[in-house]
Amino acid sequence: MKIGIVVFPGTNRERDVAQVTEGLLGCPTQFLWHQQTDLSDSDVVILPGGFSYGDYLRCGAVARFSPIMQAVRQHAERGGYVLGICNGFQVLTEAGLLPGALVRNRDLKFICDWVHLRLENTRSLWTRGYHAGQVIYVPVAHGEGCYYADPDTIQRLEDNQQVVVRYSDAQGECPDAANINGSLNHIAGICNQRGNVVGLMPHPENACDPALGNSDGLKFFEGMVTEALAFT
Amino acid sequence: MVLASPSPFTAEQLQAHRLTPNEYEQIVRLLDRHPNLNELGMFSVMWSEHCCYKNSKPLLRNFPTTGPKILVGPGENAGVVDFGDGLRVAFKIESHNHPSAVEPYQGAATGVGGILRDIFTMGARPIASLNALRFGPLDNPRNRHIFSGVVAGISGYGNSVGVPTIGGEIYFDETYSGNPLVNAMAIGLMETEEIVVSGAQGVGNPVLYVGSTTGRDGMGGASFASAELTDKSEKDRPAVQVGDPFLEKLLIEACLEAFKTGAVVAAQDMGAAGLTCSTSEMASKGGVGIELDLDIVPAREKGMSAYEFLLSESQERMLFVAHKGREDELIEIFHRWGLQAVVAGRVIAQPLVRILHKGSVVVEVPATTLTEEAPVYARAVLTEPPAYVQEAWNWDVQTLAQPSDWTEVLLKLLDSPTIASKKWAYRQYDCLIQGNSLVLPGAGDAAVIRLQTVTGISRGLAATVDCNSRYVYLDPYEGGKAAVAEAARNLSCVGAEPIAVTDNLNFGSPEKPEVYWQMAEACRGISEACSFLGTPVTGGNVSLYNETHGQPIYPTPVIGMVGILDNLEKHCTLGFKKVGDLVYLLGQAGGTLGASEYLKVIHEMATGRPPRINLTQEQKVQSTCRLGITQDWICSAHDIAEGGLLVALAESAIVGDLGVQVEVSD
Amino acid sequence: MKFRATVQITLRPSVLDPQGVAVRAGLQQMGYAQVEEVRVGKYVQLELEAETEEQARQQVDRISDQLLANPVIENYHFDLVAV
Amino acid sequence: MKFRATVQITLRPSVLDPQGVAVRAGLQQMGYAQVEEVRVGKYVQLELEAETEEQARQQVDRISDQLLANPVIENYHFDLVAV
Repeated sequence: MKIGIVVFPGTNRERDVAQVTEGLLGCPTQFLWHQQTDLSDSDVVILPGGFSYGDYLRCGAVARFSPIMQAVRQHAERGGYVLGICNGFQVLTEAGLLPGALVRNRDLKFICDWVHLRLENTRSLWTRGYHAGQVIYVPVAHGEGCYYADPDTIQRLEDNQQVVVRYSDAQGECPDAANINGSLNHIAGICNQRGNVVGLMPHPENACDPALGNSDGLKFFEGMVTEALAFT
Repeated sequence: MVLASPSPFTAEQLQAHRLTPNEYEQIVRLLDRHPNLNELGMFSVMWSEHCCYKNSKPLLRNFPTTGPKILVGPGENAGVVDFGDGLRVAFKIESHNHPSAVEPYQGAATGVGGILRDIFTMGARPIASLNALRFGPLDNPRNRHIFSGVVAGISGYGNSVGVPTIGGEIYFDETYSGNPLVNAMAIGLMETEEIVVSGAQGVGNPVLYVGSTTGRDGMGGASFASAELTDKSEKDRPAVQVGDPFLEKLLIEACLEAFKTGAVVAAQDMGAAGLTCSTSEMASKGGVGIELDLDIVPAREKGMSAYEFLLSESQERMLFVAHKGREDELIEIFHRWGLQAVVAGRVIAQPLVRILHKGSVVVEVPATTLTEEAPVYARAVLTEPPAYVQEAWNWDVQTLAQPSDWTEVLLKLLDSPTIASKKWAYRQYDCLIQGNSLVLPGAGDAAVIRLQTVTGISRGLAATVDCNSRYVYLDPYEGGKAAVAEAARNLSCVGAEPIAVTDNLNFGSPEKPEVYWQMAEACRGISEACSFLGTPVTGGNVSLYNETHGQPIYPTPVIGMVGILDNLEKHCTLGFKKVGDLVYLLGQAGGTLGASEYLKVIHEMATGRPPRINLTQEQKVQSTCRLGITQDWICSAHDIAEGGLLVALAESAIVGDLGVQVEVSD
Repeated sequence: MKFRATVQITLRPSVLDPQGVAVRAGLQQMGYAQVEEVRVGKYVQLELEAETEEQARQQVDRISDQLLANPVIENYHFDLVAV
Repeated sequence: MKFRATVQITLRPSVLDPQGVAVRAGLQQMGYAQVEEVRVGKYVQLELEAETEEQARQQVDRISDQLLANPVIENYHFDLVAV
């Protein structure tokens, strides 16, 4: 399973992801510069965290028009796997590959903190290692992470089980106090109808290395390795 | 011999340029002629305390600056320390106090941007930043506005540029009401074979201007009378620069890529006073000259005068000297990253700074006159402590009423902003990016991040910034020692061996005898403690004239210190871990209530003599603590600081989510 | 011909506008109780070359729709003047 | 009487506008080469009660100067209509 990590000017968490995919899991990983248009060499495309184009105007607003995004759209349409983390999720919604939008956090401040997430859809490549309802403890680091979509879209996401993870408390409940940024329905991550494109605001890649104290996020990436075995 | 011809400048112009009459005379003697207006502007900035340390140089001379692990000491853009196995760490601290009072967000943001450039200009990738902040009391809306703006600025810039903000300290006291302190510290890991120096070399080598375009920003507020600027109305000339973290992130990647080609001879960040400072310092450090043509410098605005070009403080700009013939190779790299890059001049044999504009020479002065020959003021130091100190030392603890309710006292202390949790602030900082953060803000007395060698060896780097300015105010000598001792203690509490210091000396006006006495005594204490504890000073920053309506702030010599953890698993945090664990006090109990937070918060008094530091005892306590951590005897360690033993116990209990029972025998 | 467009981008009424809420709270605190409603958005000023005003309008409209505003959460409206 | 004010807040001309620079680069990448200059600022819409238009104007001016704009680096201008 070959991993391609997209780098826009302003992306700044590409190495954090590579430390997991290649460092911990040994998957061949390469960085894809935003002007590239050929993704044939990557089975999985990851859009990592950062401030693409400085996040000026809107997070991901300018990145969406980079040459590589056309190739990412085609990769997704062919059924290829795409993961958008934080800024990557924002770019995917701006590009229309995922519904809705990420707006400013409810209390107007950047938040870097650890949160509980409840796994909702465990059929995707990324959440296959967890069981539905499982609660994991991973960090968030964003200023515009409040998920918004019109009521019909929200209804469709819930009906098709396209919500992948929700902000919850340690017991897996979803009181308002656990809604860290005001997202509708506590949504922290969603997938497209087909399930091959996933976007989430939290950073599982910063909770993988046991040497740093917490590895709840490692299973998130291990799905790719088991999938690779299924391929060979 | 002073020239017979009259000076072309009025007294107001000199005053606006913060040059005294005899400083002007010294310029005339050095040049053997009157300077023109552009040259006067350059001398005004290069002879400011910020650039030449004219008041503090005599006091800094006795800092210890060498040691087995010190690769680069004071004089370069940042200090560099050897962490073993090829790991070389660059670090430095710098202040942006005055701009942050004018525009808190941009003042703090550009402070972070500036200190990061000092790191990567050495060839190091920035891997962490810390900040030491001081504000007036939070019940005043103006102070709240400055505090929230500064935190948002550090968050906005640091998070976007992708460097984790892993630690720091925040104090609140009336003394900072009109004059907040924003000191930013940055740490980097060398990525180039050779450490990049700033001295220009090789006559004929091209001088490259790289990074952002140049505008008129940062001119309005600086020490320039409006007469010198073109007819731009005041409304259009902002006093503060606006930072662009997105462009800085590109600059980091482009510069590191450029350094690795080996085509760069020297590099320097355009910090305070941009082109003036970089051209003169690079020339004088290399013993050569630099000729630069302003017509080639990419400008953001039309019709800028030479004066404005030379003194503009636009952000995110660097000056390089490249090997002749390899400049295009470098220009290609910067253009690929979407950045400006032009050959704006060349290295010349005569040790001059020669600036061309619109085809004519507008500046031609020997470089060393700007950098080395600035005046140095060795002022007399008071032989007796000033009246306020003597009065404080006579304070008698017996006059103090015993509190009736100790619980009430503890709750009041824990509720005072200087002691209370700083999570409201550090929750806005991304402390996890780059994936190497181990001890996070609030978890330990110092921050710890992982360093990894190419061969897979991992080691810990611990960092902290510390200073109790009330101690320094009431006894500068002991206060200076205490700041160094506390920084070392915080590193030892996470299991790290203290290695080296960078300092940010924030003081009032040196022209006031009591302030100069505070400076001299604090520096004496700092150098004694640094020598004894084996933590040499590798550089730093001096910020003077921190006053409001003539009232100087408390003397605040902030100490930034880094330490080594050979074994990453053997690190320690401050929260209690298990029920039944025993609590030990290392070192003597007791001491004094003089200058304590208890006196300030409960009795609203800032008086008494602060505790005296016994450095031998300090060394023993710290090495015992470090040994205990490596032997796994110790599972949590916390330094006793503001609020004393009572608050330290409470903090360890709160962070550990456990209780503690202690008997105190008389 | 040179034109200057001023584009005003506002959040759709259905989208929570925390900035507007915060500004209104700030104004009330400062004693401006009579301010009832506050909405905060973006303001973009463009200078562009175009043959005719009509062409300029089309350009600005496409730019606003494609980049400047996100139709999921924002509305836009612009004015155009020849310079 | 009810009034609606639209306040446009822009960075001072000689202040670096990183957003404007990034948006212009994005537009050029999308093929809109004829866009020469982009400045991005804030847009605030207020609804307020006031006896007279004159009084409403004074209120909005003071509000803009004290809270909405940062006089150190921003200029503002506003329009007012009765609702």
